[in-house]
Amino acid sequence: MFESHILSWMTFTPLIGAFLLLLVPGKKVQWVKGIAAGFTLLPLLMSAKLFCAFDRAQAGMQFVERAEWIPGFNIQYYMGTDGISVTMLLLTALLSFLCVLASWNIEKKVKGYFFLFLFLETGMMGVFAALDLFLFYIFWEIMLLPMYFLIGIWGGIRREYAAIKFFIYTLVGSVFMLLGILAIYFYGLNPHTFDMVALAKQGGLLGNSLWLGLPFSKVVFLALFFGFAIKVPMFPFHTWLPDAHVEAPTAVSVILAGVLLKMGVYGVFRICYPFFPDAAKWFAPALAVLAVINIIYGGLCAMNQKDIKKLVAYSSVSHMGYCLLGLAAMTFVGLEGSLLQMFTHGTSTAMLFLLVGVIYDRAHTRGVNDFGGLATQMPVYTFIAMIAFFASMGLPGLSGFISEVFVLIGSFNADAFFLSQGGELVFQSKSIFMICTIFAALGVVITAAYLLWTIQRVFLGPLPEKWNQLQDIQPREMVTLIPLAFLAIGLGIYPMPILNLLHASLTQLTQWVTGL
Amino acid sequence: MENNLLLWIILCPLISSVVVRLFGKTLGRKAVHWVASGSVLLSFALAVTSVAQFVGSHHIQVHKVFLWLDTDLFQTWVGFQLDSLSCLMVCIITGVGSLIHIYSTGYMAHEKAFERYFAYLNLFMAMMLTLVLADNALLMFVGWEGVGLCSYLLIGFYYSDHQNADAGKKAFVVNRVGDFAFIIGLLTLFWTMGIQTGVWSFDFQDIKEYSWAIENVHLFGVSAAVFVTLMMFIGATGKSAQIPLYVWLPDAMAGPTPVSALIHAATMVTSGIYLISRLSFLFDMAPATLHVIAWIGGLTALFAATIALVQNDIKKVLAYSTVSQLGYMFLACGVGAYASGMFHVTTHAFFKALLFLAAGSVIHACHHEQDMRKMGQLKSKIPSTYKTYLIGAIAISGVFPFAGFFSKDEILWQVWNHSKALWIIGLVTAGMTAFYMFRSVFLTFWGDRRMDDHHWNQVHESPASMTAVLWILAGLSLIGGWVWWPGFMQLSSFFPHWLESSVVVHHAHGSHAAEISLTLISLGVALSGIALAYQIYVRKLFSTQKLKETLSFVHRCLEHKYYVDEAYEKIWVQGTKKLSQSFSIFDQRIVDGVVNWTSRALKFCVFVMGSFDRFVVDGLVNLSGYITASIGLMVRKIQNGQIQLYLATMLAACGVLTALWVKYYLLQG
Amino acid sequence: MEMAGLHSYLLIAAFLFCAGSACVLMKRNVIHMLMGVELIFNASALNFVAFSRFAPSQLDVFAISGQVVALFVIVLAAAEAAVALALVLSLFQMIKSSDVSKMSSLKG
Amino acid sequence: MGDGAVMSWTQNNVASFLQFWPESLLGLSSMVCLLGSAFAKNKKIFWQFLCALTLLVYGAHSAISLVACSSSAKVLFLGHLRVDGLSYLLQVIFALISLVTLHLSTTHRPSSEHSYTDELPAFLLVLTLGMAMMVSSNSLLMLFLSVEMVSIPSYILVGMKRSDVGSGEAGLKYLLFGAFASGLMLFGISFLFGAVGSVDFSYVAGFLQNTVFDVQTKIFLGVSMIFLIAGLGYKMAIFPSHMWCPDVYQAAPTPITTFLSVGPKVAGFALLIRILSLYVSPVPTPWTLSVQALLSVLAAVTMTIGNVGALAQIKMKRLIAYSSIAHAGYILMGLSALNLDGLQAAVFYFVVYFFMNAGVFYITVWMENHYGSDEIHHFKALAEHSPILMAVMAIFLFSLVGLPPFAGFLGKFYLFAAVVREKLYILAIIGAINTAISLYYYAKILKIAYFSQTPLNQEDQSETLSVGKPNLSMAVMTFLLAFPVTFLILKWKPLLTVVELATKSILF
Amino acid sequence: MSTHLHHFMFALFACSTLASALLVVLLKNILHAAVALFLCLGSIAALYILLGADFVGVSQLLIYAGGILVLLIFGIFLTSGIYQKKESDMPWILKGLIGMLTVGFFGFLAWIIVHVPFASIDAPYVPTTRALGELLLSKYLLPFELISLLLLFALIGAAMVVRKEVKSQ
Repeated sequence: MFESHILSWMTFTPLIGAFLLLLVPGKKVQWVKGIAAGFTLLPLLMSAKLFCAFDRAQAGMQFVERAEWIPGFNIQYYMGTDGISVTMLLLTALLSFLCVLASWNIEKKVKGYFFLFLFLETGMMGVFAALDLFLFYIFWEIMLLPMYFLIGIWGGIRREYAAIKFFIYTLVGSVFMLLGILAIYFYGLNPHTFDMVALAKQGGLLGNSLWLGLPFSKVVFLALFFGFAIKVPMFPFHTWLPDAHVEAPTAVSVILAGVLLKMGVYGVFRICYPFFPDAAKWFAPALAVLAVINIIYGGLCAMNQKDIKKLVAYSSVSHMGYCLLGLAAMTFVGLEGSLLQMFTHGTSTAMLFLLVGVIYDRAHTRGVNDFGGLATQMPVYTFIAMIAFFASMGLPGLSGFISEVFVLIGSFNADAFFLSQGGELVFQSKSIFMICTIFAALGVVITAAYLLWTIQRVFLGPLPEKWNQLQDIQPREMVTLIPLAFLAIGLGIYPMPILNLLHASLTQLTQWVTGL
Repeated sequence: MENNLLLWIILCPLISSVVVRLFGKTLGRKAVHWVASGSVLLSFALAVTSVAQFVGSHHIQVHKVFLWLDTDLFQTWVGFQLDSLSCLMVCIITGVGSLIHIYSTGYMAHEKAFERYFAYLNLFMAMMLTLVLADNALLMFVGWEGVGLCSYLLIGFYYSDHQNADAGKKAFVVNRVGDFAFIIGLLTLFWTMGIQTGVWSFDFQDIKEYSWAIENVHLFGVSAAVFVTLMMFIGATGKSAQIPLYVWLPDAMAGPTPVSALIHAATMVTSGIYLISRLSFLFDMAPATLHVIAWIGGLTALFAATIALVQNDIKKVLAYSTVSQLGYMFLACGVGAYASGMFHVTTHAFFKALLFLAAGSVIHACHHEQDMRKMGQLKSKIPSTYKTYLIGAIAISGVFPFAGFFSKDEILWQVWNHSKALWIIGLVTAGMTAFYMFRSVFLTFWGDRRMDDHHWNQVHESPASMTAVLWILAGLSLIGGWVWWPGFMQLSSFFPHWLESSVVVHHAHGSHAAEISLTLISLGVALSGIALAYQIYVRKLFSTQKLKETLSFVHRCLEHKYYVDEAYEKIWVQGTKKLSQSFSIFDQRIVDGVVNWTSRALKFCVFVMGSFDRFVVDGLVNLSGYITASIGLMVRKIQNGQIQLYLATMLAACGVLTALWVKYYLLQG
Repeated sequence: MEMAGLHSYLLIAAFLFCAGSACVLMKRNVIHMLMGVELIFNASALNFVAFSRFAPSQLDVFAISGQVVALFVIVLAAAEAAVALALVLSLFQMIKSSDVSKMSSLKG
Repeated sequence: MGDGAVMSWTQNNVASFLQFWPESLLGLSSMVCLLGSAFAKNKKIFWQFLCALTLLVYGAHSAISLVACSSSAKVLFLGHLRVDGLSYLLQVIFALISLVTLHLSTTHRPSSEHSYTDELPAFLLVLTLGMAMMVSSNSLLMLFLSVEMVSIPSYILVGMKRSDVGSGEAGLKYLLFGAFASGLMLFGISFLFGAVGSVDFSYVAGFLQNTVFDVQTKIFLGVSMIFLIAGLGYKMAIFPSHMWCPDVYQAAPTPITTFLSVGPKVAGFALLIRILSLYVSPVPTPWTLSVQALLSVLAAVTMTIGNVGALAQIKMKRLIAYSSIAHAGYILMGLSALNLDGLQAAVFYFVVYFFMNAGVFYITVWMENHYGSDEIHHFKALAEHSPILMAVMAIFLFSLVGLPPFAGFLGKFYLFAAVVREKLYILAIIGAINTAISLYYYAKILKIAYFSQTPLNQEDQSETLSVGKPNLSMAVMTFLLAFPVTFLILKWKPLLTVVELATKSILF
Repeated sequence: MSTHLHHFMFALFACSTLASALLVVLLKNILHAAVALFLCLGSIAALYILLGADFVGVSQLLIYAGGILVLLIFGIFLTSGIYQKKESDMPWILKGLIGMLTVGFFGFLAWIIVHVPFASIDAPYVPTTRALGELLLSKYLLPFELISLLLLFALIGAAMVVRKEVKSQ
């Protein structure tokens, strides 16, 4: 009973918690926090159960729940998970719990904060678990509302601007997505359906029909992709991200970078690619170029930032470029790297944001140049920060390395695949992927440069007078960081637990997409 | 042959590293010393055992620990292998490493952050061992980057000084540039080999077996073999401090001296040569690359040697000397003499470690004074250090029968067979090496006392833990070369035969007479270098001051290391920063600007709509008023009634809509 | 085209309509504008009556339905005029003008 | 014309009157209220009660009829009325919006100073009757008459606010605009009548759809349709007849604005649906496509004007005016699909729109009660004072944007679905962009309420302190309205069934 | 009525309708315009009678000319319109634009009207009063009832609007 509904439980437990919170008097801050922590811990425990019970050998959907919702439109309550989404569910559950802990020192409107936070978790879980396009879209949009308020109310100085920017950007993307979804519904399969699994199985939707002289499948692909690309965020739609990350409170930045960005890539995996393999192939070389721009451009922009949080935000732009490159490659290894990068970036960047939050709580500044020599004053903090920085840098032995190397291997191979496919591509270049990969690998150098420069300016050098009162990291903060640090190291050494989850589903997806 | 010890060779220092880092402060200094050094000694013991097993079984020792990466394309294990090449490296690393750990217990006796030091040093050992023991290129890359990380951490060990932190960063970033090329080379190899043979693997065994396939593939206008090896060589130049990526090594002297000895002299910097030797079969397929390697190596050797001539910091002299010696090794590799290169690696590990440690002992004695101009006459105060340093200097200068002689001579002999020009470069470098090494000996230990009394009285010989290590290394520097005698000596040479199983060994051809004469020439050059140094710095035959003035331009050039650092700073560092600034501005102004402009444009539309009266209607009114006035009619203040505007608009819109509709639809259909 | 035929009436109605529109759109006095509205209503009524005579339905019982509509139009026009005048007077008490151009307190 | 015919007509009329009792009740009750409020002023509460009771009875009857109604429509009064599911459904909405208006007028503090509230019950009843006639009118005469029946009392209501220049001015403007527009519509009707020769809808439809016209007649019919739509458009506030909307909404008493923003608009759309079903046959022909193109252009322009116009507004009612224009555009977008989906989507949207718009007005009235004006910056004080009600406001606003999980999303989803199904992608894209634009001004309200850091000004602060608890009945009503807006997503099947029932008898 | 007389009468009233309608637009003095409107409405009534709609024609005279117009003139008096000889004027450019708009509109309508081939039949003249009376009470009973209700509300409403102003003074 429980196991067959585990996804619903995971999704809606936080919501139950949220409404329970409403019953608690606002003055009882500890109760509020306790309930929030409890109701994010439950999904985490369930996700552990999910991790154990997940059948690694099965490619299809597991833990499927299906119920008629609106028969007229053939809308279903259809939840399920496969290798592609299960890792994201785990990540979401983990980060949500850690973020509640990280939000412990919120003082303003505590109840509202945690209410929205729990609400947000429901939205995120739902996105990863939904298998009905309609349901997916609803969860996708539901997330926006709490996010808007979380940034807007508990954010920094320019929070109004950041919140509305985030909101409008994502909404623009998602309305186009909605149109795409409707087009798929009406012209995808007969009888009309929102069933993502059935649509994916069918593949090659919309056939060769034209719209205004353009191939319709490509137009719909691009409409959907646009919605996802904004979320990723892909150059040139990324500018909401630095603002939103900088202004958002720490935990929200973590969720933004750790989970929300992944939804964009996840959407491409789940919807764009299997539904429109041909359009995907046609677009892939352009995507590769955009991905490389993301990597290089994000890295260089990060280098110039004076605000640590903004720097980390731009580094996310850069790192998500690897996800996109892996996607573009359309080879098994590339896709696997992309998925793994989603997970590893989720952990490493979450660490970075948490770390920035720790220092901001103490020093009330995030200027890179305001600091220096913290290694002397806060040795433990520095030690953990180093792990995060190096994991983010993709140092071998830490988690980021494996995903990046997978992406590079995958995309390096991709030219051959595309040449063998022939057909119509955006660029007719024989070695576009190889060149892209070379530039992407160059991104590793840039990443190292700006991260090391940051380390140097923040942690090394002489300690300024004004910081010699700074406290080292507290146990509560350690609790939020240590699990992530363990993941960063553990997955670098032994990534198979995650890779095993992906394997079967990804093999199937690759077959659908490439037809090989 | 399965051998579980291999993992433990690495795990010993790794576990110790973790333990020391996390619990070092609680354990206390003594315990940390014991744990850290003990673990490395244990590792050494295990290494020796494994080597013995290897020798005994004549089989490569392997240990597949667990499946690391598993995709549908390839599988990579965390696996280790011990063949003759790695035997050599492992012995050097654990052996020299143990010695340096022991030395460090004395050298770092007063360091506050001792646990950090030993943890990182241990971690370095683990990483270096991973590098040499890895049975596949990806795992090797883990070690490859790992040693870079440790190097970074240890160079910046005294991080509260910005310069040191800077040096660490520089080392890491420059290494990353090399790594970038390395990974590209690796990917190309992987991909080309896979496409050609269907074997998708990073395992060295597979690469060795199937890499023949890449020779005939063309990439970017050259053979894939050339491209791959070139990229890997660039990777090697990063790690092994060759032109153009050598700049980090001199700066890396910012770290504690034992670190310089271990990482920046004996082990890590030689991993480039290790890489080339490991893949020697590949490099053999790419003569063009070899050519490049030889010239880069030769030029680096000469170039660094010239810089070393004028350095006053004792560690800087050794650093440039290291760069120069590494150039020598690449020179050897470039002419196909991988084994000779490895031989030099071995001997160099002994004598350069010795030199660094002795220099460290000097510095330790002089209370962290590194400038040779402020030393002098120290031989009486610190005799052991002096003697061992002298042995090291003789060894590096290539004087028979010290270790350096054999390796250097072997290289020069191989080079002679390959290219005379390179041979001359090598020879000149050898002379310079002898000169500047003895310059440092004379400046430091001989001549006048240039130290004030107060300091002079505090100079003391280092503790036994340090001097003992020095003596052991001195011994090795003496006998280390006796495993590969010059061909004309007709003695059995153990070294090349040992390596034959894992490295391509080309035997030099040529008459004994030629070999003998060349040996004598090089010996002569070395001795004359020493003599020259003696004349200048002890006998004061000419004033160095005068020499400086006469050759002021050259001297300035050398003193500023040919301005390479400055140029790099200008071009790369500032260039990147400028680029990043302009990207950042582009991001704010253009990319984000488009969005903000759109919203502004929208707001402007709204504004226009909102003030439609003011601008359009009133404008029209004013315009008509103006015209009316100008034609002399009565001017009145005229106002507008909005409702009529609304209605007129409505009627007009109806008319226009109807007309358009009729035209485009009704008359069409 | 017959002189006193349907087309002529329709053209007269169209002219009335346009004249009424012009009146509404151009005149500043509200009452004058209302006169224009009356012209417009009359135009329509004339159309109805004309159609009911010249182009009656096949069902002859409805032959004069156009006239009925015209009657209703006339009555409605009366009702509207009454309300309009009431509003004009009420507003006149406040702004002392029946000039529509003075009525522009609502902007935004 | 024989006496027999007259006799049978009379019998038919008598029979119709028997089925017409709820409407008759409205009419009678409105007269009673009118006279009562004229002569027994101090019994205001009684007339309000009577009005509410009548509306409740009427609404309940319509609701029951809707659920119980058989598939076929009832034709009453010799074809003047055609009462079908759509009429019933919309009658329920009209009754509800009139009730809401009545309730708001009793709680609206600025209103209580004006005695228009005396006559409001009577006028509301007659307006409800008028709207009921609009949605079920089945002849050209009834079309015009019912529109006037809604217009004329509305002019009076808008203009009756004593000693307020704005109100009088708005009333007069509304009248002038309405008169001109109905003149235009009447002219169009006369053309249609001329082409067909009958006023009866069933006859008109049969004639239009079964006759093959030459081009000239087609143009003539086209002109009649455009005039009709343009004239009727002022009820719905669609381009090009939308311009009165901001002025009138702003100046009218807020309860009346509430009424105008839902009642006549929805009635106008219902009438538009009836008219379109006259002109357009279920089978797509070039003519149908051209009507589709026309409607698409109107929809696109309308929603763009509404959304862009709303961006710069600082007064809530003016903002809602523009927003209601935009929503008219969305509904028209759905209708322009000219298929059953679009029709159902539009009807679905009527219901949803009633709930969210009425909800927004409740909060606005509540704010006006406290701060005496409808400027948006007061929302900040409101959020401080009563966070829960402001949170409900957020729900309504998000629903207006069309964000899930609120009901507005479902409405918009169906609209877009209809459009996409008809492959009007460009229209859909314009709609999508408009949705994004609309977010900006709705979110601006929330931004002001929640995010702004500037402390409350003195005046607001003292107001906040002085004002006591919110009116209980208002709070209850607000939550009642918010409930379906929030939870419809969980199960909207029943509403969909109702909408299907309502649209079953309409053919496109 | 002979055809010629009919034609003559039509021409006469048509011309007077058009001319007086034009005068309503062109006259600046509102009272003069009211007189022109009276003429126009009367001519239209005559046209109605020519069209065989005797009852409508008479109603037109009674309600329009006798009722509405008087109402308007009262309005003019009450708003002191007679003292204000000329109303404030629109700039001539706007006037020109609106004029062009309306003339264009007329052209458009005329073009359409002229081109539509109406199936025109000439029905016999019959008295319509009785028929109309029967229709209003049978076929058009509902509209008849509704319009009476509407009139009631319009008149009482109008009275209320004005009354309040009187009271408030």
